[in-house]
Amino acid sequence: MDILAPLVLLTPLAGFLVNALFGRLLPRRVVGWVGAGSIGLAFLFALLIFSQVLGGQKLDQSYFTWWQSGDFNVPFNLYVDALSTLMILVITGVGFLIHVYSIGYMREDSGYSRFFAYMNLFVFSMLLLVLSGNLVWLIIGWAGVGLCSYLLIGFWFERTSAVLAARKAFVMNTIGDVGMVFAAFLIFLNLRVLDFQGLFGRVHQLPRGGTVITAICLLLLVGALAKSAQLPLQTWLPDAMEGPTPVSALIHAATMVTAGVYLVARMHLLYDWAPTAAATVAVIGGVTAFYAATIGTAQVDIKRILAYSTMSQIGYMFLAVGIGAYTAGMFHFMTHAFFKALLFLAAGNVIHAFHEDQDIRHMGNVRAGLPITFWTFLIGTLSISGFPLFAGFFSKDEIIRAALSAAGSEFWLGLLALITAGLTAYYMFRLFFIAFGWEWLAHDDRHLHEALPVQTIPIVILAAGAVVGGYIPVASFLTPVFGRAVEVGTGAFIGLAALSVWVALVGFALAYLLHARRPELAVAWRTRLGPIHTLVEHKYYIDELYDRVFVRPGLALARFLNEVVEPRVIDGAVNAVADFTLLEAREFRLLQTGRVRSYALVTLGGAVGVLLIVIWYLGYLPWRSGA
Amino acid sequence: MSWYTLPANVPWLTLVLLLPLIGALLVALTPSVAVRVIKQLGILTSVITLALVVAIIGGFQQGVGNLHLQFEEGLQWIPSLGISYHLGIDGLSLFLLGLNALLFLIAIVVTDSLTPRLKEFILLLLILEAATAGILLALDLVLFYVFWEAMLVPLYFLIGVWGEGRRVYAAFKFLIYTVIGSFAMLVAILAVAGINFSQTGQLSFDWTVLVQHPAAGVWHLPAGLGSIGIPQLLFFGFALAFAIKMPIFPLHTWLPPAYTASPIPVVIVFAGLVSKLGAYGFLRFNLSLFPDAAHSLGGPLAVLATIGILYGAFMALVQTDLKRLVAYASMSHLGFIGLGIFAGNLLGIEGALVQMINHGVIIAALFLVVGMIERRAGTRDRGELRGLAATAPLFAALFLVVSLAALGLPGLNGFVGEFLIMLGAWSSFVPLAVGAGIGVILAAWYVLRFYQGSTQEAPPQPARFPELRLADVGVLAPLLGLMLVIGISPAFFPAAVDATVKALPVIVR
Amino acid sequence: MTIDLNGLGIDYGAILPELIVVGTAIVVLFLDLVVPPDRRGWLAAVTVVGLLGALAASFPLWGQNRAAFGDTVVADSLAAFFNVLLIVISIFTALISPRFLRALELDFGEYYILLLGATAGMMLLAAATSLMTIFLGIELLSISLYVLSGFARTALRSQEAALKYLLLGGFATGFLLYGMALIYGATGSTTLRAIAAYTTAAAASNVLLLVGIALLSVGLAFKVSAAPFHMWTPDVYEGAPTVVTTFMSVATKAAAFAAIGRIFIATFPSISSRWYFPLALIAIFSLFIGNLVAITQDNLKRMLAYSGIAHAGYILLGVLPGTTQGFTATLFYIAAYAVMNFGAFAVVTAIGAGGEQTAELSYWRGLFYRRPFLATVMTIFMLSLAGIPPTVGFFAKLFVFQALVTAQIWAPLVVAVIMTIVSFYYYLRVIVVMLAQPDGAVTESRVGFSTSSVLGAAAVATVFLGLFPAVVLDWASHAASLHF
Amino acid sequence: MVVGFAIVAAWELVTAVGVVAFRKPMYNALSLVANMLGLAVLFLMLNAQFLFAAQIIVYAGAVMVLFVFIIALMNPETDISFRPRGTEWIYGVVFGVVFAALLGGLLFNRGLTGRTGAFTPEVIAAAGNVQTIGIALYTRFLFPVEVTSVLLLVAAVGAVYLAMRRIR
Amino acid sequence: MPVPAYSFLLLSGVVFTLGAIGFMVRRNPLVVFMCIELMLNAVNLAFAAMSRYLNSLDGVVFAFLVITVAAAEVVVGIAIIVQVYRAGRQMDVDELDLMKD
Repeated sequence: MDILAPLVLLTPLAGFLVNALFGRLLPRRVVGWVGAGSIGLAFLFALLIFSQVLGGQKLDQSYFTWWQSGDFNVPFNLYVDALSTLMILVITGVGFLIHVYSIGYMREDSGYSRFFAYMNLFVFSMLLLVLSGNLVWLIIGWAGVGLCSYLLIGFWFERTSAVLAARKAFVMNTIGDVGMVFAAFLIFLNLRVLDFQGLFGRVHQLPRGGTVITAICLLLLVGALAKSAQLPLQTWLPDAMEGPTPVSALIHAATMVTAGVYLVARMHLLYDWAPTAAATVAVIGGVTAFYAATIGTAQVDIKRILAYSTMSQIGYMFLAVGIGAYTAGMFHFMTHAFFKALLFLAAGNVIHAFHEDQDIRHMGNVRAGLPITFWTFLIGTLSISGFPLFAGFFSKDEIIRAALSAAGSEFWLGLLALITAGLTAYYMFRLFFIAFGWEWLAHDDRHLHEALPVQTIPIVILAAGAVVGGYIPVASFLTPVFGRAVEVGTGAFIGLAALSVWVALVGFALAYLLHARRPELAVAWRTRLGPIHTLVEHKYYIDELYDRVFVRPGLALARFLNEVVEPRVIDGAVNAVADFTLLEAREFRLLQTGRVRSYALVTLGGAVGVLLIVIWYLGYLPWRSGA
Repeated sequence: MSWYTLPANVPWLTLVLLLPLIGALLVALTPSVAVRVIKQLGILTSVITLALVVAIIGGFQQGVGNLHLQFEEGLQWIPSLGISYHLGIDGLSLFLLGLNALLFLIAIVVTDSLTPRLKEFILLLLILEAATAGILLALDLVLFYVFWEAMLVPLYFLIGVWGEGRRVYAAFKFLIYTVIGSFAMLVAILAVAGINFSQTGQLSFDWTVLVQHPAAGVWHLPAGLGSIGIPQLLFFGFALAFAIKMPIFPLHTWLPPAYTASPIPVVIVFAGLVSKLGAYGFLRFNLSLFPDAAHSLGGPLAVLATIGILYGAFMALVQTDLKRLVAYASMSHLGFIGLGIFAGNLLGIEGALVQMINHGVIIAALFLVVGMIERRAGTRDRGELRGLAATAPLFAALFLVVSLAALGLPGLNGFVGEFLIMLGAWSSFVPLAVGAGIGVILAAWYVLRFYQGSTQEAPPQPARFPELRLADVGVLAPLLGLMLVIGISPAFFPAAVDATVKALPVIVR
Repeated sequence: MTIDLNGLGIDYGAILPELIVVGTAIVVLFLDLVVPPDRRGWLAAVTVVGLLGALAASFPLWGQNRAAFGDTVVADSLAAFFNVLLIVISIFTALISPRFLRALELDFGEYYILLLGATAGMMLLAAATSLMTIFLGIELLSISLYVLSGFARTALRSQEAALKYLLLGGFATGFLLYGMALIYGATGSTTLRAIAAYTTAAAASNVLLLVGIALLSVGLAFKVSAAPFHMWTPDVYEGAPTVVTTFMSVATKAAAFAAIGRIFIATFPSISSRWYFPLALIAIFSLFIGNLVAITQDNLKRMLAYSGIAHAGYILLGVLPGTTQGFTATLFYIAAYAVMNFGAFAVVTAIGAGGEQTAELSYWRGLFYRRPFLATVMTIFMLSLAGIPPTVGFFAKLFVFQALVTAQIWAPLVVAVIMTIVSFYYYLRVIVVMLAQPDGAVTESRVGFSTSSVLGAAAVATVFLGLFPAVVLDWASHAASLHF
Repeated sequence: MVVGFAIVAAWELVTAVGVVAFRKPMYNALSLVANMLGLAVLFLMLNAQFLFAAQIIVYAGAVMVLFVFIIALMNPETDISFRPRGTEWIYGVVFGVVFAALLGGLLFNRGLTGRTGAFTPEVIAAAGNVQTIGIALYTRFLFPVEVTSVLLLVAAVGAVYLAMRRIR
Repeated sequence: MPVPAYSFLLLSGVVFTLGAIGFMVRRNPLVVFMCIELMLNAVNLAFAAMSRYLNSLDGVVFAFLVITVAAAEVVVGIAIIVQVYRAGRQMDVDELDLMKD
């Protein structure tokens, strides 16, 4: 296993190197298969690791030293347990499918090799993130995925909008990175360790719920929020949809954005030790879930809707890990990876079919043109909406149940989650009915074509996952990490399940009524709740708020410094001294009149001065007694 | 590194000083029309020097020698005043010496053969290399001062003669600033020796001697104006020189004009190396000779350094001239170095040390990039540059790596230094570390504005920004290599400097 | 009555160098009658030979302490030090003179006679230990220099310089003499030894003595052109033939400082508290005025004149502590100043073989490309004057500053430091001008062999002493140990 | 004695003022002569016959005659106005007065503190004034006198060079 | 009753100052030169008086030297003045300001 773990890492890296260095020389198909193949290989290694982990093995192996001075000793070590295994399986597995899909999806693009290089680099960083055995290397992977997300969002760098979106994503992620770095500082300065083993061993030296541990957890949370696009650092994710659709599927749905969840789960010992921080996680998760869902109801860009739903689903996961239901959180992470990747890829097909038009109102009649896409998308929708027996049903239910079954504030979060479930069903089916509607829409002259098999096959596989994923016994697999999940009585189980199903049905019914059956009602309603609707449509104006509060003042300050402080104040003082010197020089110069008599005058003056000093010494002057 | 041991009876460090001078002599003897010969001579000299320095670094052994100094050479110079020719190298100067050799090689390589009066240009560069090497090697305060001043002259001419724009103004401003500082240092040097003389009865300017008896005492101002600690006073004398050279806010206003006026080869060594010499001086003298003062005055200086980080970052945000932008970026980075130094603890100082190397590498690379842009696009104005990546993807890729290193992306070298520095700062003064963190975020902002603004978005039609030639890549390659190596596996660094830094009086106290 | 010549210390060996110099002057005087006008270069040769003889005769004086002629003159290390210095300067001057004089059609034998006379006066001044001999030495060198300044008889500027120098010199001599008179009245004797013996700490309140010292210092400060008694310097330096300026700008200062050392440090140590303050003020004034006004100069000769005023201030700083260490620094500084300033003026001379306007800075544009050798050595001298290592000028300043620090004299030190910073401006300005792109080619005559060798020697010395100052420093410290 | 001194002193002051104040250079010269003669008288009072002689011969005799000749030679009646341009002269007078005041104030009522020597008037009278001086000049002060000779030589050379018209 | 020494000193001082003032007031170089002579005379007076009151010969000798030197100086000085006169027909020191700042 101490060989396998590096292999998992190195194969994508190799793919990256090949594509980055020689990609422009290689034929396209080679590039594509190198990119996808390296991930596939990694997936195989991951499976091997999985088998060994099932056998109860773990790994904490140090490979080389990163920095060693005093007791600050940071090695490069890999840490493999059930949690990281689950992560690498999903990353490589889903990642492989998406790579394969990309072979078809990106075939037209000029930056073909660049794309695969970035994607492989991303997978490498992501694996590094989840395999790293200490905080420093976790941060390195953390920043690596941020970088790749930046690169891929700005993949079409000739689009200004893409460039800006990429910059936004990077800066916000940097905020998160800094937070994590600070958390690492606090950990090291208080526990003198940075690797997980030592950390988990010493956590309990800190006072439970004390300031330090809470601060650590909150700072880590900052990182998690930035990466997972949770309130208040969520604004970059919708813009991130500027990237190619496979990117949205892999990075901004399945894997990277869930890194925050992974972080909290990985650090669960710390969060267990800091209840306040954990509660914060839960609250943020719940609120974000609801917040994003509401926005989702009012968007018309298909990818943005999916983005908000991602945000919302991750909110669920945060809620889960926040209330200590780590297994549930990771479970939902897995299923979400399946159906969200599915949804995005399917959406990608549709977008292609509609010539890069992403407005759902311009779409329709997909079933005729893209049958596979249509049915798989439907599966994904059902799964995310939590319809019984679909994957999403189980995972989401577990979270809601955990929340509701807990006493105190979590209960209200549970209710919120329940309502969100309804909203989810509503906006997903709204999307479905409008975009994939039965009846022909405005322009009927279009001949839609189904995507290539290389694109559809991965979707089908994912669809299978979205259906059966719910039956995978993740909980028991993760038990060595999180211990037993709380068992609930069958009665409660049935009751809550029924409840959530009903909620989902309500959402579905509403969507059907407003967007399939009687669209005019939708118009009427929109006008009725005009202000609320605009508020939601504009994402609660949070982007504008940040722009006004942070960006513009920052630039204004910079300009002020550049145009006033530097030249006038600081340099002004310096120049003033110089000018004064020159002035003095000119004045002294005036003495030199060229006339002998004035020279003699000065000389005599000097003599007088010297005599005065003598007199001063002799004490004839009042202000000094003779010495 | 102690991969091997070099024969002891060879004056290695003197060779490091002499080689560039010999090269300069040869250049001086070549007729100025033989341009290629002159340039090749320069390259040859700096290559040999680099090889020698690498050999020395390889032969350096961790924690060996009196005060961990190795390759020591001592000769009487002015016996009656206790001034001696004393060279030595330890963890503080080891890698800077390597950086010195590397950057001068790059500078000479990128020198355009069409430069007017190439002969004098190369000549001065080589002399400058000798002077900077001397600064790093000198262990006698007067000797150090001699090199410190000698460095000014070539720089002054390189800027004042071969510069662009308001070059004389810039050169003179730089000169006066520096001279103000260095004379303060001169007085302090004399006072240190004098105090040591009154304490021990031995008149000596030797660092190894002075570091044994840190100055103490209090100076009572006349007319009962209170009293000042003499160590603090001397500390200030040295600090002024080094703070101006670094520069530390608000003593930085010479920097933008000087960097902007300098030709690219000069600004590479100027920004890449000379600014670091100030930081080196802080470590070598302020923290060693006046540990107590370093503790009492470290705080204020650290505050200034942090202000410098943020100030430089904000200024860089709104510059349109790329050179100016990089100049302020450099100032911001140097703020980090200062912060690490004044944190005054092991990690902070080691972070500062490694960050010195990183900064040298990164800033040199950034200025190289600026030079390439200017040579190809004919302008340095950010407003006129768009979409260079469209026609020069390779250029964009390398530029990207440099930018990422500059904004301290984890996994590249910038992160290593900033991480350790902020960690050190955090354990000394938390708010400043937070300020530095904000600086990191701002860095991401302005670097991306710089990188994206110039390489991305739709290129002007027709896009005609030529792709890099192999030579350009060859020049950037070693820097990029260092960025990756130091970023991924910097363990060799503490392995070499740990003992020295641990032995610094400021840490021992 | 009988006259016994014993105990009068009649000892011609002690003044052998001076005698040789004077003898050479007389020889030249007679040769001048026979040498054909176009062969006057020979006179220079003879002068140099004679001076070399004097140089040889000076070395034996090293390490001795021979008071001669009733304590009016002494042969000791200090005298030897200055003999060597002055003779070398004078040899160099003689070497660079012929070309210049021929260019200005001034090559008359009297030049060398007066040069030797001035040299003799300076050597005498350096060896003088009595008010009389000091006065006579000053007069001897002054009168020679009056004439030399006006040596270009047809050039009005030269004449004006001579007249200004003469009148103001006489004026200053008046003060000098009055001071001597008062000192004599206060102590009853004119030999420094007796005065020193008579001056105890109690003399600190002796009015006559103090006033005498005050007026005496006025006279001496005038000779070293220290502010505010410097007014004559710029005009005379500018007007006098450049080669003469070259000579007097360094030699006069050096000799006068020898006298200053003997008077203040050797004779009046017991009342140093009395002369410290005025001298400090004079030094500070010189530093201020010299450095500041030099900034505004566009004529190189004037600029160097002001820089000379400033350097007088630096040299004076070394006297302030009144210690051997301080005076050592002074002596080293004088030597350094002699080398570098002579070099600087010699370059002006070499250029000036063309005509008058050549001292205008604008004329020096792009000199590096017209006359690389001259420009290079000029650069070295400028850097040295500015005090940038590795040149002798740096160590000169370093030693002076160190003396001040050791003596804990802070205020003048601070002024000196600040003014040094100012000085960088005008010294480096010259270099930049020389490096600037030349506008229009100017045809130049070649530098003669003797001139270029002198310049080369000066430049090499400037750098060499900047690298290895120890030797000269030891000599200086040996020569500086004065006592009666 | 005192009376004599007072008279001569007054004479000195008057003539000195004359040197400064007369408009015509010739008058200045003549009053300088007068001043020098008065000084000679003072030398006599001070029992310095040798100086008396020297003063008369060298100064009043040679030097002033030279002055007068030169004036006559090149300065016809076209005289430069006495009052200089500018205001320096006022400061000059002021400074001068201050200087005189300081000097006077410092010197007033001060005895000579110097060690008195052996050459009392009696001794000198016994040996004869001029002899005493002469012997002193060629014994104790031999060296200064020799230097003076050199000085005269150089001065002569210089003066001749400047004065004679010669083209190479 | 003998004349006190300081009276001679005072007299010499005043004459000296008068000479100095003259130097700054007059413009004819010859007259200025005379003023210098006046100052030297004052010095001589001081020397003579002192040597008288101190019973030592140095003063007298010194005065003698001063006289001699002054004579020499006058010769040179007058030569220069004549030369200036020839070169520039200038008998006014104020007109001699070719060189100034």
